Amino acid sequence: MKSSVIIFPGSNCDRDVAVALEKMQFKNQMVWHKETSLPKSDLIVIPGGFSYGDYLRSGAIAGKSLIIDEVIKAANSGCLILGICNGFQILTETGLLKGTLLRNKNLKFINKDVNIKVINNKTKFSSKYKLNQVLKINIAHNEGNYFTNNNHLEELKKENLIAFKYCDEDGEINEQSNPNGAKENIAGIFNSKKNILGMMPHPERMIDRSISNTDGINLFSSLLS
Amino acid sequence: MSINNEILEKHGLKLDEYKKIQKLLTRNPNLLELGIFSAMWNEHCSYKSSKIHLKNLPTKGKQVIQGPGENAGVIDIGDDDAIIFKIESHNHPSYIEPYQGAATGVGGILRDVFTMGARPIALLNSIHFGSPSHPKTKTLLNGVVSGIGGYGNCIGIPTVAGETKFNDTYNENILVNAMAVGHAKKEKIFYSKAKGINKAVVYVGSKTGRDGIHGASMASAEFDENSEEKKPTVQVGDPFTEKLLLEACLELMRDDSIISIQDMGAAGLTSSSVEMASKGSLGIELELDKVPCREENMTPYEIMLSESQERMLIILEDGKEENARKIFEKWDLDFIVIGKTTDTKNLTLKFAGKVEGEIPIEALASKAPVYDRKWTKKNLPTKKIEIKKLKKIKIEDALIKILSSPNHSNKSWITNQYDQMVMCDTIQKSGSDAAIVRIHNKDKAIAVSVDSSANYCKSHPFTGGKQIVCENWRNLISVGAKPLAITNCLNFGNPENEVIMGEFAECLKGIKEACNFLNYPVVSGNVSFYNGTNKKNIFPTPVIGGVGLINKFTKSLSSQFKKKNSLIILVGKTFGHIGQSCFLKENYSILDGAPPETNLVNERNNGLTVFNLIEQDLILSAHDISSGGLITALSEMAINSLMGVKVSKPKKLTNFTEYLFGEDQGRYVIEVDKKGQKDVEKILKLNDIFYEIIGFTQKKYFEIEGEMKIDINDLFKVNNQWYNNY
Amino acid sequence: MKLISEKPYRLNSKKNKLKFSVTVTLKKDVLDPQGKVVQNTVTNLGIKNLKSIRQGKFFEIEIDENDELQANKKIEEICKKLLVNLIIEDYKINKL
Amino acid sequence: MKLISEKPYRLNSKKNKLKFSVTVTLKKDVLDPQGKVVQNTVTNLGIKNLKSIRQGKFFEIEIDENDELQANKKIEEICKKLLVNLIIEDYKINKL
Ligand SMILES: Nc1ncnc2c1ncn2[C@@H]1O[C@H](COP(=O)(O)OP(=O)(O)O)[C@@H](O)[C@H]1O
Ligand SMILES: [Mg+2]
Repeated sequence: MKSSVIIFPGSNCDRDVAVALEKMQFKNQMVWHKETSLPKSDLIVIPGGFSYGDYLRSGAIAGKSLIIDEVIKAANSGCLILGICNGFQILTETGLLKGTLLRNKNLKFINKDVNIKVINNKTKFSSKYKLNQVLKINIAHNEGNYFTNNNHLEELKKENLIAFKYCDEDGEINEQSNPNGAKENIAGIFNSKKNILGMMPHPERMIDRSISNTDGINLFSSLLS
Repeated sequence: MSINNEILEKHGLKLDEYKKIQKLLTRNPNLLELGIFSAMWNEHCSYKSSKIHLKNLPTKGKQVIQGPGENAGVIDIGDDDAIIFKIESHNHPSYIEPYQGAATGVGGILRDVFTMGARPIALLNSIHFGSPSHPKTKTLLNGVVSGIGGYGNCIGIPTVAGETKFNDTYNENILVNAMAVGHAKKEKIFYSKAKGINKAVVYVGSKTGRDGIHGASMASAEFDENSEEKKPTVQVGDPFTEKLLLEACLELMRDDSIISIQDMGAAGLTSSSVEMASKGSLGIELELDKVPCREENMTPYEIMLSESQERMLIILEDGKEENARKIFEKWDLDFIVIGKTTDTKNLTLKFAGKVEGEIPIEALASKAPVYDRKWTKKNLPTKKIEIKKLKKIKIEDALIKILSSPNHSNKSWITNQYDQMVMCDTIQKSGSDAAIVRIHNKDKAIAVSVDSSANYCKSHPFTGGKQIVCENWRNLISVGAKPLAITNCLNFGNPENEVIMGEFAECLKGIKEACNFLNYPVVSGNVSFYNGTNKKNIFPTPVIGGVGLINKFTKSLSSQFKKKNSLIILVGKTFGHIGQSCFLKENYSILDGAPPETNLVNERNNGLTVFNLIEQDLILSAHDISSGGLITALSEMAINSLMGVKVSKPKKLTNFTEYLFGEDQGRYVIEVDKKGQKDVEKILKLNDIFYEIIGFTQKKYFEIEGEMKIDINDLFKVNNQWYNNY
Repeated sequence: MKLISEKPYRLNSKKNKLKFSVTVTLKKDVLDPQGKVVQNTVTNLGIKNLKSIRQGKFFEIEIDENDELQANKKIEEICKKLLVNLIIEDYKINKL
Repeated sequence: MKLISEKPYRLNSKKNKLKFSVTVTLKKDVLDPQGKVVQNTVTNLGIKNLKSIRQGKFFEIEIDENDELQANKKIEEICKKLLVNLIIEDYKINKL
């Protein structure tokens, strides 16, 4: 399986994602944002970081970069796209995913391990997880407070497009287990064709027991199968 | 324009210093030249008050590749790997504008490390604030923490460790020290020494603005009439640009284009160009009208003294310019040849073709003033505090007082604002004795920690200086690392005051003695004097940043209890020293007595033995005992693991309170599996280590025989509430 | 009479709705990293003749107060105490 | 002669200086976490009668253009293409 990781000047999880992909036996390539064409890929990853310092709005400026047009084309022709953290923010700025990510409700950067629940495991990104499985995954962001209008929220629910929700250790989804104020504890969503996933938590940080746990592995292995 | 007293004063130059300038130049300097002298001769750049004392520090060792004198220190960690690290203060800017001050502090220290060819892999910080009840403290704390996070998170380097302390002494002068640690290949280390004549001097990075120009208000008044707009301004950091600069520099460093490279830190273009030329015994000529400027009509004076961030100076090999330019353009950064090296040994400054200033390099560097300031020695306080004469207090209450105090409360309110995991090599985050960061793609890791003990140092600087090096060393040992070398940030008051100068000299002697004994050399550092206001100086606060090596990171250790029913062993002898202790401070507001003495022989012996036990996989968890004594150390281990412990009363005992809260040095708590007891005791005995088996781990309760029993969750709450309620 | 009674009436009805805007901008010589990046991006988007963009903050504040002067004072206070970092920023208050 | 030569010069110098402000605010139904926190903080500072604070962005844009209409169009374009996220934000352009 071939993957590409897009590097913006301020990306800083690009290496981490590449390590994860290679560990999972993807044939991975790094793609600089000024490129005007993408190598043939089954999966495109937009990694975390601060693409352009997160100035203006996080992800806004990356959303105007040259390579993004290619990503949109690939997405429309069915290529799998994974946006993690800043990557999720960029995907919303390009319109590939609906909604937006506002400042965390406490206005502070948050880095910690949180629990998330698998809401839909019938997608190419999540088939190796069990439904309602509780994962422990690291988050690290300033703007992870997912917001969308009520129509879209209904659509997300009706079409089963919510990928993950923040929860507590026991899978309880409530306000205390919502780290950033995201609407209905949403931590990640799909587009309607389910070939695009945007998520705030960092699965690439959870593939190595010596630094964390291995709860992120199944996301990558789902993609492989 | 003639130079008068007022102008000298605004440049921080004394009259006899001015006379020395006239003599070195054999003429009067013009204003530009005076500004340059003032920047190079001030305390921050010249180390004029500290130099003769710093000279005595041990800086050598088998592990040292580069000691003090370069942008950062370099040590050998085996194979072809080197670690490059340094700590630096940003105290005054952070007090004026906490967010930007702290952020640019982080940015500055990162540049010192990647200038030498290292990819930064960890950030640390030591931050000291005034009393929490002081009206400014909360704003300063918030600003500093988000500034440190704002910069480190954005550039994508994990902030993995640090210390946060509150003490009235910093009410008017907080301390913000930032440390950066980088990894490089041994044969790919870059230095600032210029070589060769007629080599291109290249300016890269951000544009130059009127940021932080010393004495600029005065200077601009001299330059033109409508000067009110040209107020000196605070430096604003741009971590995004720094990230570009980092990547561009590392990319250029892959081949051999660079002769010499130097970041523009304090005194900007001035100190960077002088330093490169001085080290290479060369001259340097700059055409200042080529410097990319952010503002219109910037003068040579402003350009030379600007402290705009995210800039570097590079001397390139012939024929490498085009390739280098391509790299910087790829990263959208300015790349401009602004001058060349010369054989004149002068700093020559041109603007629009005209020479605006010319100063012999050595007048700015090696001939800068050096002072042997008067200092007085402080005697060891003799006052003994008798605990029996104090109001009786229950052990449980005393412990809770300590665990809920600002200084001992859990710091996750702070550390959750730092990305600790980016780069995916953080084996151990902050919260234990030292953070552990893996060398990418290798089995080995480094352990890092920063420490200080201002109260000890105030009470008796020599003992305090010695103690803090040992505490730092102990912190690295506790996680299973072999301590290799340190960097130090010496935060002191006004050196023109004999008592303060004495604190400095004595602290340094203490540091020296400990470093020598432990083979723990100083490879880099920074001095920050004049901390304080209106004759009120801060407590002497040397901050030690240590780096240790863990050959196999799988052997590293945390301070969390691992399993029920294992033995708790106290390594090292307990006398119950409570002078200057946290017990007295938090419970009686007493800050008195002598600090605990550190016996270096025991320190080394105990430490190396614990290290040995860890290497042999005989220890489940370990924690050094410091502020708050044995009981505090035990409760920290319990709280972090949510596992209980039961401690029994020792048989021979004078005073149980002193035993539990005393801050005797050189001690560790270790958790040992019962199966390993024999082996552990054998090794301890073999090495003549004093130890006591004091109890065992258990479920749920933190228990001291006959004194207290408290649910571990309650203890956790006590320890976790302060920041959230502040 | 009418005139006299009308005035206080109007003031009263306004009482619950004094609205101000505050714009906070970086002082002239202070680096504006955001503005810089935005400006480059606009230029890259092909928009010509752009001279400069500087970014600041904007606040809309409603206050329950019938005396405009009094309200203005309060806004000043909020600005100085919280909204504005006087060391690097300037601000302007406007009644809406 | 002097006067005549001075006028075009002045015009010319003005040409390069059309200046606009843009304020960008969150739409009414969008949660404003910043505004909310700021509002709480102000209340905690003891300032009474505050009804609401909403936070937005402010831009000062200078453009090299002598036709105001033309310039305005460009600013519109910049807003739509970059400065504003039309899904959640409204904007207002003012000539300065
Ligand atoms: N306390 C100290 N101990 C050892 N070396 C020091 C100390 N203070 C400064 N140095 C060394 O002096 C040199 C100059 O320091 P400094 O001016 O802080 O560097 P920079 O110009 O990079 O900011 C550095 O090599 C630094 O490591
Ligand atoms: Mg330096």
